[in-house]
Amino acid sequence: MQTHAAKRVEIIIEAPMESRLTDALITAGVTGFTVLPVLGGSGRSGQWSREGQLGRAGMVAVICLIRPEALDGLLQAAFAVVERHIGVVSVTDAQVLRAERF
Amino acid sequence: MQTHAAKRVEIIIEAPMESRLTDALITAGVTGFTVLPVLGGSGRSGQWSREGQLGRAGMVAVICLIRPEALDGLLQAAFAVVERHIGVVSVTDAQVLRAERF
Amino acid sequence: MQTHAAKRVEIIIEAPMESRLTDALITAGVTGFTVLPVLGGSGRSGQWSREGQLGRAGMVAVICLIRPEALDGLLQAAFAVVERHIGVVSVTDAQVLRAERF
Amino acid sequence: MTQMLTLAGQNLLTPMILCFALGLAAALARSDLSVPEAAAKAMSLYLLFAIGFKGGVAVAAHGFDGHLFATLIGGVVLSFGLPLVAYALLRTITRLSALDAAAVAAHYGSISIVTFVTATSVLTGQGIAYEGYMVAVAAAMEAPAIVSALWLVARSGSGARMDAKLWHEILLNGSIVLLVGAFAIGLTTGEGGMAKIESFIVSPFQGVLCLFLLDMGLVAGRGLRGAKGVLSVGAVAFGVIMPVIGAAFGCGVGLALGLSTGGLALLMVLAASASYIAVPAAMRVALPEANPALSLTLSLGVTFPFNLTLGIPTYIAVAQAVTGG
Amino acid sequence: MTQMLTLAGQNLLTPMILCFALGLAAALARSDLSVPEAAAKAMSLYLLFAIGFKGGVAVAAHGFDGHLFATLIGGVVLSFGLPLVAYALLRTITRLSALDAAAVAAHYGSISIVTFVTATSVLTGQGIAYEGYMVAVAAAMEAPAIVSALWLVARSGSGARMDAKLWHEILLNGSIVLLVGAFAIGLTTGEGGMAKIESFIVSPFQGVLCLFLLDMGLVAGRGLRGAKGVLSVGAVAFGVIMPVIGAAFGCGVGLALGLSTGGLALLMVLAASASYIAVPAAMRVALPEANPALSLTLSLGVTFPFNLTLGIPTYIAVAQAVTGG
Amino acid sequence: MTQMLTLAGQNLLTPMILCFALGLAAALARSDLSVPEAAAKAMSLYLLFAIGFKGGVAVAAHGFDGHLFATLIGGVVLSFGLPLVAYALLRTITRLSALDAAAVAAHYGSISIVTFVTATSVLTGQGIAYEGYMVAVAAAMEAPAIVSALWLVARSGSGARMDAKLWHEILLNGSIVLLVGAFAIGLTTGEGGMAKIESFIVSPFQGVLCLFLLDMGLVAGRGLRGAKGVLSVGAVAFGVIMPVIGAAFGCGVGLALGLSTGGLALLMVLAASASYIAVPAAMRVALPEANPALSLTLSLGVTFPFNLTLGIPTYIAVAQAVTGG
Ligand SMILES: Nc1ncnc2c1ncn2[C@@H]1O[C@H](COP(=O)(O)O)[C@@H](O)[C@H]1O
Ligand SMILES: Nc1ncnc2c1ncn2[C@@H]1O[C@H](COP(=O)(O)O)[C@@H](O)[C@H]1O
Ligand SMILES: Nc1ncnc2c1ncn2[C@@H]1O[C@H](COP(=O)(O)O)[C@@H](O)[C@H]1O
Ligand code: NA
Ligand code: NA
Ligand code: NA
Repeated sequence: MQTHAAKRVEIIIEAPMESRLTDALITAGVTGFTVLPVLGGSGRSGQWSREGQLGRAGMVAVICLIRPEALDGLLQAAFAVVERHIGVVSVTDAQVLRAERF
Repeated sequence: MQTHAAKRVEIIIEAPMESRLTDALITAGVTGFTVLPVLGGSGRSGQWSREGQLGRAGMVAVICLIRPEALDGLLQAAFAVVERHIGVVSVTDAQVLRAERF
Repeated sequence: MQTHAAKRVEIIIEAPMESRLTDALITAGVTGFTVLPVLGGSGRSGQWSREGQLGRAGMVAVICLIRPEALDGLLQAAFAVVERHIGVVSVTDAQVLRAERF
Repeated sequence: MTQMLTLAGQNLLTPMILCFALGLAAALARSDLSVPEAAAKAMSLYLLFAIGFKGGVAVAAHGFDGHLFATLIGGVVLSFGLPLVAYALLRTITRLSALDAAAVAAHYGSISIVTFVTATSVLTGQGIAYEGYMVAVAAAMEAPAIVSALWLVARSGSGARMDAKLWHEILLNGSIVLLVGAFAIGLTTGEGGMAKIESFIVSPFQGVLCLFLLDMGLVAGRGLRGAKGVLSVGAVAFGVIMPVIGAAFGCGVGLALGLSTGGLALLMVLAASASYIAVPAAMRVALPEANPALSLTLSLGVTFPFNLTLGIPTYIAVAQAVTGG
Repeated sequence: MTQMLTLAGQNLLTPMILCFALGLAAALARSDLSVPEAAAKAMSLYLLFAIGFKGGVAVAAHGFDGHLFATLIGGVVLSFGLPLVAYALLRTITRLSALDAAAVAAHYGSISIVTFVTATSVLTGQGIAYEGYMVAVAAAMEAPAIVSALWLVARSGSGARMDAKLWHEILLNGSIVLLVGAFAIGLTTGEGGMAKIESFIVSPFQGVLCLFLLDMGLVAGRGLRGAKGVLSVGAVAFGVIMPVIGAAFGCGVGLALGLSTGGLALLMVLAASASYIAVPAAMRVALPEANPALSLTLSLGVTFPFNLTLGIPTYIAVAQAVTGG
Repeated sequence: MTQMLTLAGQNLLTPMILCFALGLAAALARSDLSVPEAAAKAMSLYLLFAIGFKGGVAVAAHGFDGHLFATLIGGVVLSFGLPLVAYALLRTITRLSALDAAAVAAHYGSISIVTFVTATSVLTGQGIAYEGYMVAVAAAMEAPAIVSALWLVARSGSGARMDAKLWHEILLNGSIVLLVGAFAIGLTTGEGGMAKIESFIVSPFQGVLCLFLLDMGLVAGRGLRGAKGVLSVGAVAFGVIMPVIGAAFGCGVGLALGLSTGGLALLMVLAASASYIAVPAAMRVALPEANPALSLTLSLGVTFPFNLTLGIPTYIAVAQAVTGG
């Protein structure tokens, strides 16, 4: 089937920063994203788990499929938000169906 | 370690369509898939969140690792289901361990 | 923006094996990983769903971004754990921001 | 009229309504107050189980009074018929496409079980009895509206996806199965069964309903916030007029069936209320091109609060007036 | 016999059993009725806490009557021994591999706390007293069966993974810790503690159990649906015969220990029931090549409903007959 | 002193404290016992709603006694002031950076609603009355501490991110909105509202608190386990000294305000307790470079258990001594 080149950006970020990140993405012209829950993890700041936690604890994963030419704008917007925060940003090459949607 | 070329297909689709999609995948000969929960997201049809929702609201992410030659069959099957629905389908090149399992 | 080559490893594994896997990853020198919940799935051992389950039933997805040169060590460590178990291990090429963190 | 307003006033100042208002206000003010999805679903399971079980026990106590089947049929007829009325009204006072109008119409032919539960709670508070089998009627009214809506769409030429799998999903959706199942369990075990689980399903009922309505308020508020521009003035007007029309039809059918005061009020409530669980899921499958935010915002953001505050006391007052009860 | 059937009949028509049946039927009919994972876990925490606490308070009230330790040892011996019986039976009447047979055997040597909880509920309903420390016995019987099963596997030459980490996980698994911890808390705080939280852990108990059994029914039904072809006739026969054998062993041990009627019935129930929480997780780690669907479907889909419906009333009747209680 | 120890002893042997201890022990022993996130959040919604509602009903019953606003202001002053004290203490007895010290100080100026709830429970158990509006004071004391901490950071030259969005999040965070909203609902519906939902929010309250404290113990234990090396001796000392200092300030302010014995004890508890919900989230946004594990482990792993066991009975005893109540 006909597919189109795209970039898949995955941003793992602290839950209290989620809305700041998605607001920044929208401002940067991103047309869509999906937020996945995260159960736990480990990094330089130690190991953590969502279990039994209260409040906006923990992290979330934001996934964003975009046209390759929009990547740099997105990364800049994302970086401005995550810069001082823990979390990871990764980019993979992808192909998408229905490119008219992006 | 020895790895084998594969495709990683990620389909983000409305929860009420999940079983239709997975049925179609199985019919198309897909041997395995994994369903991840989705917390929320944003797209052309607006922003949404799973919190406090009832019923089969929201979306899920279906991940499918397959042999490269099986990609087209899978995409066709998936497309027939998602065609008229909101959601995104993306494909990434991947390497898998234990190809005998796919 | 400046990005750095990395590998994104995704390991879908039975929940009771999660801590064994993450312990093995840490022993193998992995500096970070993220655990995502899984709702259900299908494979050679049948279809399953998390709904209504008790105990450490079901599976989880462990995502690990690492430097390319660390891949083989990670895969060996992961393989030792998943070898006799159901589950899938896949690797994708990725780019990450802030490589100093890995 | 004064009496109605007093009733409305009383009704507005209950913990239940105020909890809904709190949720609505919190969501509109963009507070991060939220009820976990699992907790909301658990509460809805509890409410469905409790209301179904109580209905069954009531029928076991008073026996089938012959009206059960007639009322079931009356309810089904309402559910089939109301979407046609709703559709005609929508096409008249809004600019919705045939597709969107049909999707909305399906929601209004079907019912909102939480509105029903709240109404039973108000009736109990006022000491007005009602037929225990009304929960079975509620279950029977969930699905037929979907058929009418799809027929409207088919007639207007667009393609709706209606397959056996969807039928199966609609008829055996979780709410219906639990409601009818709990009714059957209550019917079978009767007062003896009730004695065993009364302190679980009766005493904390209103309190759980409060927290559940808090969540409904939050969901409705989030919907309204996101729906800027989705709802036209005509659509909002529909959301307030349609429940009144539905209640009027319900009143007519209920009178013809000879229901008690409480039963009549409940049938009006069922007819006046709009689905926001089963029908939305069915519409996503059958009419994916219809705008889901539209139906949900109308049913949960406009009609639900209208019924909760003004509707229920009005329908009860009318039922009392016409039955002389 | 007639008495047993009447008891079975009574038992079958309780809200609890009917809720299980509703869940089973809904899942087999492919309804989308479901209980969120978090709600199911929350209910199991509640039930474990309540049953453990009540047991502790009962022991605090009646004092240790010396039998506690003897009964604990009796339970442990049963848990060690029953897998050997189960294994022999499986290898005789089914074609399961040594590995699968051992994995299933581990489940049957261990216990199902929900079956236990349901049995205490039935006993309470019939006014039959039992030793409060039986919950401690239940906790003690969870793990030993795993050891026997792994020994069976080691003997047959396959490799089982049994390391310190797994020991730790088994002995400190959440259910055991909560059950024993709540027992200790009940023992320490006694009637005074009970007075504080009685309206939380006593009154709504049976109702929560109903919703929990609804979920058990759903899970069992989904398992059975997916298990087409997994279960041979021999395996199903095992799922019905083994609990009876287990109960017989439990009866023997309980009589030797001089338990009361209720205590004897509960030891039979523990011996007759099969684990579906702790043991499955342990087997996934220790015997990953064993088929998990097989054990779970047998224990939850066959033996659990058997015990719930026919088993419990039979064991109680037998306990009454042999103790003259 | 003896009396205080007896009180402490009584307090330690309640189901609530023992549940916390069980959770702590289970987590430290690496048991996999855990409470699902959704269940923990649902219980916290329940507790906030119940405590807020009860406070509102109490105020409705006794009327505003004029002290409400004075006490609110007293609480706000404490919340603004205590971080300065905490910061000075931290910089003296620990080697924390200015940033980390400010973040920890924010937690200690704010309050822990669970400590507050537990204290009301102990007071009720001892038959000591308190002002119903203390829940409003609790809500008012959540946020001001954050401002002081950010001012401390700004003064020390580091950059804190404080924007309108964060203000909004802090002032309208879910706990505050629910607590204040439930208070308002209780105030509006009064005894009539209470009668409707009493068996939901009063009877099971202490039991829910037990399970909630079990979860708090689990979370605290996991934190402590992961915090090896994070907590210095000085930090732990701070976690025990600071609540006593806070309580002393609370006592002074409360006496000046002329609070009742129970109200004084509660103001001491509020001043002595440290936040672990609202403030952590705010700090992650405003001071991302501060170590979150440090604050949370101190507040939940050291100060919370200290207050729960020794603190609350001491504060009550002191309040009784100084008010002669
Ligand atoms: N290399 C990595 N791969 C995947 N997730 C990571 C990685 N490093 C960090 N994370 C996630 O980001 C969180 C914070 O990381 P850190 O800032 O290193 O403490 C961790 O708890 C993980 O959930
Ligand atoms: N570009 C995208 N990247 C990631 N997820 C997307 C994207 N576009 C849409 N989605 C997801 O698909 C849902 C429906 O999208 P839409 O059909 O554009 O409204 C959104 O709510 C997102 O969860
Ligand atoms: N090809 C695949 N793509 C994605 N997930 C898979 C795949 N195969 C297996 N899985 C996941 O791994 C689980 C166990 O697989 P299996 O060992 O084949 O039974 C399944 O239930 C899925 O969640
Ligand atoms: Na209707
Ligand atoms: Na057993
Ligand atoms: Na404080």
